[in-house]
Amino acid sequence: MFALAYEALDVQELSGKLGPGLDAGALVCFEGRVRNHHQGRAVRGLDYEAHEALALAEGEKILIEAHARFAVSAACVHRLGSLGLGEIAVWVGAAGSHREESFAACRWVIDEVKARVPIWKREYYVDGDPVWQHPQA
Amino acid sequence: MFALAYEALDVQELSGKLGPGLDAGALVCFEGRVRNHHQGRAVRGLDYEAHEALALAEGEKILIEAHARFAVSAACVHRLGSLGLGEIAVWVGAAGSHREESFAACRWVIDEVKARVPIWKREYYVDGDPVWQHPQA
Amino acid sequence: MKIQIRYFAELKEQVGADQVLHRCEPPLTAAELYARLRERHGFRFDPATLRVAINGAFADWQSALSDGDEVSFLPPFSGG
Amino acid sequence: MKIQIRYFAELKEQVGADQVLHRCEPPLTAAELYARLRERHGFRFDPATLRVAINGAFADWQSALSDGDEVSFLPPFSGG
Repeated sequence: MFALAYEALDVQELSGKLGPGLDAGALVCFEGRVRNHHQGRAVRGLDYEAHEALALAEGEKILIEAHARFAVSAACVHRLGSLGLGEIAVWVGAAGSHREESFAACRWVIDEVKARVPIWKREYYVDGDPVWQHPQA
Repeated sequence: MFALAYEALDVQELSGKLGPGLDAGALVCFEGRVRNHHQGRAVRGLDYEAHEALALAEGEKILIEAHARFAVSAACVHRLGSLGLGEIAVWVGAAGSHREESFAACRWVIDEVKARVPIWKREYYVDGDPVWQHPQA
Repeated sequence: MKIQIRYFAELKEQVGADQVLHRCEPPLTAAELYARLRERHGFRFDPATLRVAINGAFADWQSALSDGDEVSFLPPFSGG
Repeated sequence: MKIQIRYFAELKEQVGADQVLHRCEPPLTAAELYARLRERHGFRFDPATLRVAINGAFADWQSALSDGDEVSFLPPFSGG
Protein backbone atom coordinates (compact mmCIF):
# COMPACT_ATOMS: atom_id res chain seq x y z
CA MET A 1 0.00 0.00 0.00
CA PHE A 2 1.48 3.32 -1.13
CA ALA A 3 -0.48 6.42 -0.14
CA LEU A 4 -0.26 10.20 -0.10
CA ALA A 5 -1.67 11.99 2.94
CA TYR A 6 -2.62 15.59 3.66
CA GLU A 7 -3.06 14.94 7.38
CA ALA A 8 -0.58 13.96 10.11
CA LEU A 9 0.37 10.27 9.93
CA ASP A 10 -0.83 7.85 12.59
CA VAL A 11 2.11 5.48 12.77
CA GLN A 12 0.36 2.98 15.01
CA GLU A 13 -2.51 2.73 12.54
CA LEU A 14 -0.13 2.37 9.60
CA SER A 15 1.81 -0.33 11.37
CA GLY A 16 -1.46 -2.14 12.05
CA LYS A 17 -2.59 -1.87 8.43
CA LEU A 18 0.69 -3.40 7.32
CA GLY A 19 -0.61 -6.21 9.49
CA PRO A 20 2.47 -8.34 9.93
CA GLY A 21 1.11 -11.87 9.80
CA LEU A 22 1.99 -14.51 12.33
CA ASP A 23 4.78 -15.73 10.07
CA ALA A 24 6.45 -12.30 10.16
CA GLY A 25 9.19 -12.20 12.77
CA ALA A 26 10.66 -8.81 11.94
CA LEU A 27 9.09 -5.44 11.29
CA VAL A 28 11.36 -2.53 10.37
CA CYS A 29 9.90 0.97 10.15
CA PHE A 30 11.43 4.19 8.92
CA GLU A 31 10.13 7.66 9.74
CA GLY A 32 11.52 10.67 7.94
CA ARG A 33 10.88 13.78 10.01
CA VAL A 34 11.10 17.48 9.31
CA ARG A 35 14.46 18.62 10.67
CA ASN A 36 15.22 22.10 11.98
CA HIS A 37 18.33 22.40 9.85
CA HIS A 38 19.48 21.65 6.30
CA GLN A 39 22.89 22.40 4.80
CA GLY A 40 23.64 24.85 7.57
CA ARG A 41 20.37 26.79 7.35
CA ALA A 42 17.78 26.98 10.11
CA VAL A 43 14.56 25.46 8.74
CA ARG A 44 11.13 26.37 10.15
CA GLY A 45 8.93 24.08 8.05
CA LEU A 46 8.24 22.81 4.56
CA ASP A 47 5.72 22.06 1.85
CA TYR A 48 5.53 18.90 -0.22
CA GLU A 49 3.80 18.67 -3.56
CA ALA A 50 3.48 15.75 -5.96
CA HIS A 51 2.34 14.70 -9.38
CA GLU A 52 -0.21 12.67 -7.49
CA ALA A 53 -1.35 10.13 -10.09
CA LEU A 54 2.21 9.38 -11.14
CA ALA A 55 3.46 9.31 -7.55
CA LEU A 56 0.81 6.78 -6.55
CA ALA A 57 1.55 4.56 -9.55
CA GLU A 58 5.33 4.69 -9.09
CA GLY A 59 5.08 4.22 -5.32
CA GLU A 60 2.93 1.12 -5.77
CA LYS A 61 5.40 -0.21 -8.31
CA ILE A 62 8.25 0.16 -5.80
CA LEU A 63 6.32 -1.80 -3.17
CA ILE A 64 5.56 -4.60 -5.63
CA GLU A 65 9.25 -4.73 -6.55
CA ALA A 66 10.18 -4.82 -2.85
CA HIS A 67 7.90 -7.80 -2.34
CA ALA A 68 9.47 -9.62 -5.28
CA ARG A 69 13.06 -8.80 -4.22
CA PHE A 70 12.87 -9.31 -0.47
CA ALA A 71 9.75 -11.45 0.16
CA VAL A 72 8.37 -8.87 2.59
CA SER A 73 5.12 -6.96 2.94
CA ALA A 74 5.96 -3.29 2.57
CA ALA A 75 3.95 -0.09 2.86
CA CYS A 76 4.73 3.59 2.48
CA VAL A 77 2.87 6.82 3.09
CA HIS A 78 4.18 10.25 2.13
CA ARG A 79 2.78 13.53 3.43
CA LEU A 80 1.84 16.40 1.12
CA GLY A 81 1.05 20.00 2.00
CA SER A 82 2.54 22.06 4.82
CA LEU A 83 4.54 20.39 7.57
CA GLY A 84 5.96 21.80 10.78
CA LEU A 85 9.20 20.82 12.51
CA GLY A 86 9.20 17.31 13.89
CA GLU A 87 6.28 16.13 11.76
CA ILE A 88 6.58 12.81 9.96
CA ALA A 89 7.09 13.43 6.24
CA VAL A 90 7.34 9.81 5.15
CA TRP A 91 6.77 6.43 6.75
CA VAL A 92 7.96 3.07 5.44
CA GLY A 93 7.24 -0.31 7.02
CA ALA A 94 8.58 -3.70 5.95
CA ALA A 95 7.54 -6.97 7.59
CA GLY A 96 9.32 -10.23 6.80
CA SER A 97 10.31 -13.51 8.35
CA HIS A 98 13.74 -12.33 9.50
CA ARG A 99 15.46 -9.05 10.27
CA GLU A 100 17.95 -9.32 7.42
CA GLU A 101 15.36 -8.91 4.64
CA SER A 102 13.14 -6.53 6.61
CA PHE A 103 16.01 -4.07 7.16
CA ALA A 104 17.16 -4.41 3.54
CA ALA A 105 13.65 -3.91 2.16
CA CYS A 106 12.83 -0.90 4.36
CA ARG A 107 16.07 0.79 3.37
CA TRP A 108 15.57 -0.06 -0.30
CA VAL A 109 12.01 1.30 -0.35
CA ILE A 110 12.91 4.69 1.16
CA ASP A 111 15.87 5.03 -1.22
CA GLU A 112 13.71 4.17 -4.24
CA VAL A 113 10.89 6.47 -3.13
CA LYS A 114 13.31 9.38 -2.86
CA ALA A 115 14.82 8.60 -6.28
CA ARG A 116 11.75 7.64 -8.30
CA VAL A 117 8.57 9.20 -6.91
CA PRO A 118 7.65 12.67 -8.25
CA ILE A 119 7.42 14.57 -4.97
CA TRP A 120 9.06 17.92 -4.26
CA LYS A 121 9.97 19.72 -1.08
CA ARG A 122 10.00 23.46 -0.54
CA GLU A 123 11.94 24.55 2.52
CA TYR A 124 11.00 27.57 4.62
CA TYR A 125 13.85 29.14 6.56
CA VAL A 126 14.09 31.24 9.68
CA ASP A 127 15.85 33.85 7.48
CA GLY A 128 15.23 34.37 3.77
CA ASP A 129 12.90 33.11 1.04
CA PRO A 130 11.65 29.55 0.72
CA VAL A 131 13.48 27.35 -1.80
CA TRP A 132 12.25 24.37 -3.83
CA GLN A 133 14.69 21.51 -3.39
CA HIS A 134 16.02 19.93 -6.60
CA PRO A 135 19.09 18.14 -5.38
CA GLN A 136 20.40 16.54 -8.58
CA ALA A 137 19.86 19.56 -10.83
CA MET B 1 17.27 3.55 27.69
CA PHE B 2 17.44 -0.26 27.86
CA ALA B 3 14.57 -1.94 29.69
CA LEU B 4 13.08 -5.34 30.39
CA ALA B 5 9.28 -5.61 30.40
CA TYR B 6 6.84 -8.21 31.66
CA GLU B 7 3.87 -6.56 29.93
CA ALA B 8 3.02 -6.02 26.26
CA LEU B 9 5.07 -3.22 24.69
CA ASP B 10 3.40 0.05 23.71
CA VAL B 11 5.40 0.96 20.64
CA GLN B 12 3.90 4.44 20.30
CA GLU B 13 4.87 5.24 23.88
CA LEU B 14 8.38 3.86 23.37
CA SER B 15 8.82 5.86 20.21
CA GLY B 16 7.69 8.96 22.09
CA LYS B 17 10.09 8.32 24.97
CA LEU B 18 12.95 8.06 22.50
CA GLY B 19 11.77 11.58 21.75
CA PRO B 20 13.57 12.30 18.51
CA GLY B 21 14.53 15.95 18.81
CA LEU B 22 13.89 18.50 16.12
CA ASP B 23 17.37 17.89 14.71
CA ALA B 24 16.56 14.20 14.14
CA GLY B 25 15.48 13.61 10.57
CA ALA B 26 15.35 9.83 10.61
CA LEU B 27 13.87 7.34 13.06
CA VAL B 28 14.34 3.63 12.37
CA CYS B 29 12.50 1.09 14.52
CA PHE B 30 12.81 -2.66 14.69
CA GLU B 31 10.18 -4.97 16.17
CA GLY B 32 10.98 -8.63 16.66
CA ARG B 33 7.75 -10.60 16.86
CA VAL B 34 6.88 -14.11 17.93
CA ARG B 35 6.64 -16.16 14.73
CA ASN B 36 4.44 -19.20 14.26
CA HIS B 37 7.29 -21.26 12.88
CA HIS B 38 10.97 -21.94 13.59
CA GLN B 39 13.24 -24.36 11.74
CA GLY B 40 10.26 -26.15 10.26
CA ARG B 41 8.34 -26.58 13.54
CA ALA B 42 4.96 -25.00 14.27
CA VAL B 43 5.43 -22.70 17.28
CA ARG B 44 2.57 -21.74 19.59
CA GLY B 45 4.34 -19.34 21.94
CA LEU B 46 7.43 -18.80 24.00
CA ASP B 47 8.97 -17.75 27.30
CA TYR B 48 11.89 -15.40 27.78
CA GLU B 49 14.05 -15.31 30.87
CA ALA B 50 17.09 -13.19 31.68
CA HIS B 51 19.87 -12.64 34.15
CA GLU B 52 18.15 -9.34 34.78
CA ALA B 53 20.86 -7.26 36.47
CA LEU B 54 23.45 -8.33 33.91
CA ALA B 55 21.03 -7.90 30.99
CA LEU B 56 20.20 -4.34 32.05
CA ALA B 57 23.86 -3.42 32.47
CA GLU B 58 24.94 -4.97 29.16
CA GLY B 59 21.95 -3.53 27.28
CA GLU B 60 22.73 -0.03 28.56
CA LYS B 61 26.35 -0.50 27.52
CA ILE B 62 25.27 -1.37 23.97
CA LEU B 63 23.15 1.78 23.72
CA ILE B 64 26.01 3.97 24.95
CA GLU B 65 28.29 2.34 22.37
CA ALA B 66 25.66 2.94 19.67
CA HIS B 67 25.56 6.62 20.57
CA ALA B 68 29.34 6.87 20.35
CA ARG B 69 29.56 4.92 17.05
CA PHE B 70 26.62 6.37 15.14
CA ALA B 71 25.74 9.68 16.86
CA VAL B 72 22.14 8.56 17.34
CA SER B 73 19.78 8.30 20.29
CA ALA B 74 18.90 4.64 20.67
CA ALA B 75 16.55 2.71 22.94
CA CYS B 76 15.66 -0.95 23.37
CA VAL B 77 13.08 -2.87 25.37
CA HIS B 78 12.99 -6.67 25.62
CA ARG B 79 10.02 -8.66 26.88
CA LEU B 80 10.35 -11.36 29.51
CA GLY B 81 7.85 -13.99 30.57
CA SER B 82 5.27 -15.74 28.37
CA LEU B 83 4.50 -14.41 24.90
CA GLY B 84 1.85 -15.45 22.41
CA LEU B 85 2.13 -15.49 18.62
CA GLY B 86 2.44 -12.05 17.05
CA GLU B 87 3.52 -10.35 20.29
CA ILE B 88 6.48 -7.99 20.18
CA ALA B 89 9.47 -9.64 21.85
CA VAL B 90 11.95 -6.84 21.35
CA TRP B 91 11.80 -3.24 20.16
CA VAL B 92 14.73 -1.08 19.07
CA GLY B 93 14.53 2.56 18.02
CA ALA B 94 17.34 4.74 16.66
CA ALA B 95 16.92 8.44 15.88
CA GLY B 96 19.61 10.39 14.04
CA SER B 97 20.09 13.23 11.63
CA HIS B 98 20.01 11.06 8.50
CA ARG B 99 18.73 7.66 7.50
CA GLU B 100 22.18 6.19 6.88
CA GLU B 101 23.25 6.23 10.51
CA SER B 102 19.78 5.51 11.90
CA PHE B 103 19.46 2.30 9.85
CA ALA B 104 23.01 1.27 10.70
CA ALA B 105 22.55 1.94 14.42
CA CYS B 106 19.19 0.15 14.67
CA ARG B 107 20.60 -2.91 12.93
CA TRP B 108 23.75 -2.84 15.04
CA VAL B 109 21.83 -2.60 18.31
CA ILE B 110 19.55 -5.58 17.61
CA ASP B 111 22.54 -7.67 16.49
CA GLU B 112 24.52 -6.76 19.63
CA VAL B 113 21.53 -7.35 21.92
CA LYS B 114 21.08 -10.83 20.49
CA ALA B 115 24.78 -11.60 20.83
CA ARG B 116 25.63 -10.00 24.17
CA VAL B 117 22.58 -9.73 26.44
CA PRO B 118 21.89 -12.72 28.72
CA ILE B 119 18.33 -13.51 27.66
CA TRP B 120 17.01 -16.95 26.75
CA LYS B 121 14.03 -18.14 24.78
CA ARG B 122 12.06 -21.31 25.35
CA GLU B 123 9.86 -22.32 22.44
CA TYR B 124 6.53 -24.09 22.83
CA TYR B 125 5.44 -26.16 19.86
CA VAL B 126 2.11 -27.35 18.54
CA ASP B 127 3.53 -30.88 18.86
CA GLY B 128 6.12 -32.00 21.41
CA ASP B 129 7.94 -30.61 24.43
CA PRO B 130 9.19 -27.04 24.79
CA VAL B 131 12.88 -26.48 24.07
CA TRP B 132 15.28 -23.85 25.43
CA GLN B 133 17.07 -22.22 22.52
CA HIS B 134 20.86 -22.16 22.70
CA PRO B 135 21.83 -21.54 19.11
CA GLN B 136 25.63 -21.47 19.32
CA ALA B 137 25.98 -24.45 21.63
CA MET C 1 -2.76 20.68 -31.80
CA LYS C 2 -3.41 21.51 -28.15
CA ILE C 3 -1.05 20.26 -25.43
CA GLN C 4 -1.87 20.63 -21.74
CA ILE C 5 1.39 21.40 -19.96
CA ARG C 6 1.79 20.77 -16.23
CA TYR C 7 4.56 22.40 -14.22
CA PHE C 8 5.76 21.44 -10.75
CA ALA C 9 7.83 22.93 -7.93
CA GLU C 10 10.41 25.46 -9.15
CA LEU C 11 9.13 25.32 -12.75
CA LYS C 12 5.60 26.08 -11.54
CA GLU C 13 6.89 28.94 -9.43
CA GLN C 14 8.86 30.35 -12.35
CA VAL C 15 5.99 30.13 -14.85
CA GLY C 16 3.47 31.32 -12.26
CA ALA C 17 0.97 28.59 -13.20
CA ASP C 18 0.66 24.85 -12.71
CA GLN C 19 -1.19 24.18 -15.98
CA VAL C 20 -0.89 25.95 -19.33
CA LEU C 21 -2.65 25.09 -22.60
CA HIS C 22 -0.09 25.22 -25.41
CA ARG C 23 -1.00 25.39 -29.13
CA CYS C 24 1.53 24.05 -31.59
CA GLU C 25 1.94 22.22 -34.89
CA PRO C 26 2.87 18.55 -35.18
CA PRO C 27 5.26 16.84 -35.49
CA LEU C 28 6.71 17.79 -32.10
CA THR C 29 8.59 15.70 -29.53
CA ALA C 30 8.56 16.27 -25.77
CA ALA C 31 12.22 17.31 -26.03
CA GLU C 32 11.45 19.90 -28.70
CA LEU C 33 8.55 21.27 -26.66
CA TYR C 34 10.73 21.60 -23.54
CA ALA C 35 13.51 23.32 -25.54
CA ARG C 36 10.99 25.85 -26.84
CA LEU C 37 9.56 26.53 -23.36
CA ARG C 38 13.00 26.65 -21.78
CA GLU C 39 14.01 29.37 -24.21
CA ARG C 40 10.84 31.34 -23.50
CA HIS C 41 11.00 31.08 -19.67
CA GLY C 42 14.73 30.67 -19.10
CA PHE C 43 14.39 27.41 -17.14
CA ARG C 44 17.69 26.49 -15.52
CA PHE C 45 17.16 22.74 -15.81
CA ASP C 46 19.01 20.81 -18.46
CA PRO C 47 16.60 18.18 -19.87
CA ALA C 48 19.06 15.47 -18.75
CA THR C 49 18.14 16.33 -15.15
CA LEU C 50 14.37 16.38 -15.77
CA ARG C 51 11.86 13.60 -16.32
CA VAL C 52 8.88 13.98 -18.60
CA ALA C 53 5.48 12.32 -18.20
CA ILE C 54 2.86 12.09 -20.92
CA ASN C 55 -0.74 11.44 -19.90
CA GLY C 56 0.29 10.46 -16.39
CA ALA C 57 3.09 8.00 -17.24
CA PHE C 58 6.85 8.48 -17.43
CA ALA C 59 7.77 8.90 -21.09
CA ASP C 60 10.75 9.18 -23.39
CA TRP C 61 11.91 12.65 -24.36
CA GLN C 62 11.77 11.57 -28.02
CA SER C 63 8.05 10.67 -27.82
CA ALA C 64 5.98 12.44 -30.50
CA LEU C 65 3.15 14.45 -28.99
CA SER C 66 -0.47 14.14 -30.10
CA ASP C 67 -3.37 16.53 -29.90
CA GLY C 68 -4.87 16.54 -26.40
CA ASP C 69 -1.78 15.13 -24.66
CA GLU C 70 -1.00 16.19 -21.11
CA VAL C 71 2.75 16.74 -20.73
CA SER C 72 4.31 17.08 -17.26
CA PHE C 73 7.83 18.44 -16.78
CA LEU C 74 9.23 16.96 -13.59
CA PRO C 75 12.24 18.66 -12.01
CA PRO C 76 14.58 16.56 -9.84
CA PHE C 77 12.61 14.91 -7.03
CA SER C 78 13.08 15.77 -3.38
CA GLY C 79 10.55 13.67 -1.52
CA GLY C 80 11.37 11.69 1.60
CA MET D 1 33.74 -21.32 51.37
CA LYS D 2 30.15 -20.90 50.20
CA ILE D 3 29.36 -20.12 46.58
CA GLN D 4 25.86 -19.20 45.42
CA ILE D 5 25.38 -20.76 41.99
CA ARG D 6 22.74 -19.43 39.57
CA TYR D 7 21.54 -21.49 36.65
CA PHE D 8 19.57 -20.29 33.63
CA ALA D 9 17.46 -21.75 30.83
CA GLU D 10 18.45 -25.33 29.94
CA LEU D 11 20.93 -25.57 32.84
CA LYS D 12 18.23 -24.49 35.29
CA GLU D 13 15.85 -27.03 33.81
CA GLN D 14 18.43 -29.80 34.03
CA VAL D 15 19.43 -29.05 37.64
CA GLY D 16 15.82 -28.41 38.64
CA ALA D 17 16.71 -25.23 40.55
CA ASP D 18 17.74 -21.70 39.64
CA GLN D 19 19.95 -21.18 42.70
CA VAL D 20 22.08 -23.67 44.61
CA LEU D 21 24.41 -23.01 47.55
CA HIS D 22 27.68 -24.85 46.94
CA ARG D 23 30.31 -25.54 49.64
CA CYS D 24 33.89 -26.03 48.52
CA GLU D 25 37.50 -25.41 49.46
CA PRO D 26 39.62 -22.62 48.00
CA PRO D 27 41.53 -22.17 45.77
CA LEU D 28 38.93 -22.74 43.04
CA THR D 29 38.42 -21.04 39.69
CA ALA D 30 35.08 -20.59 37.90
CA ALA D 31 36.33 -23.07 35.27
CA GLU D 32 37.14 -25.69 37.91
CA LEU D 33 33.75 -25.21 39.55
CA TYR D 34 31.93 -25.62 36.23
CA ALA D 35 33.96 -28.75 35.39
CA ARG D 36 32.99 -30.27 38.70
CA LEU D 37 29.28 -29.44 38.25
CA ARG D 38 29.32 -30.56 34.63
CA GLU D 39 30.58 -33.96 35.70
CA ARG D 40 27.94 -34.23 38.42
CA HIS D 41 24.96 -33.12 36.24
CA GLY D 42 26.14 -34.14 32.78
CA PHE D 43 25.76 -30.66 31.28
CA ARG D 44 26.11 -30.79 27.50
CA PHE D 45 27.70 -27.34 27.20
CA ASP D 46 31.41 -27.06 26.62
CA PRO D 47 32.68 -24.11 28.71
CA ALA D 48 33.87 -22.45 25.46
CA THR D 49 30.19 -21.96 24.54
CA LEU D 50 29.19 -20.59 27.99
CA ARG D 51 29.78 -17.26 29.66
CA VAL D 52 30.30 -16.94 33.39
CA ALA D 53 29.32 -14.00 35.58
CA ILE D 54 30.59 -13.38 39.09
CA ASN D 55 28.60 -11.10 41.38
CA GLY D 56 26.53 -9.79 38.46
CA ALA D 57 29.35 -8.97 36.01
CA PHE D 58 30.82 -10.98 33.15
CA ALA D 59 33.99 -12.64 34.38
CA ASP D 60 36.94 -14.66 33.20
CA TRP D 61 36.76 -18.43 33.58
CA GLN D 62 40.14 -18.33 35.32
CA SER D 63 38.88 -15.98 38.06
CA ALA D 64 39.52 -17.33 41.56
CA LEU D 65 36.33 -17.60 43.59
CA SER D 66 35.94 -16.13 47.08
CA ASP D 67 33.64 -16.99 49.92
CA GLY D 68 30.18 -15.53 49.32
CA ASP D 69 30.54 -15.11 45.56
CA GLU D 70 27.52 -15.48 43.33
CA VAL D 71 28.47 -17.40 40.18
CA SER D 72 26.12 -17.49 37.17
CA PHE D 73 26.56 -19.99 34.37
CA LEU D 74 25.12 -18.47 31.20
CA PRO D 75 24.32 -20.80 28.31
CA PRO D 76 24.35 -19.37 24.76
CA PHE D 77 21.94 -16.44 24.55
CA SER D 78 18.77 -16.50 22.47
CA GLY D 79 17.09 -13.16 23.05
CA GLY D 80 15.67 -11.00 20.28
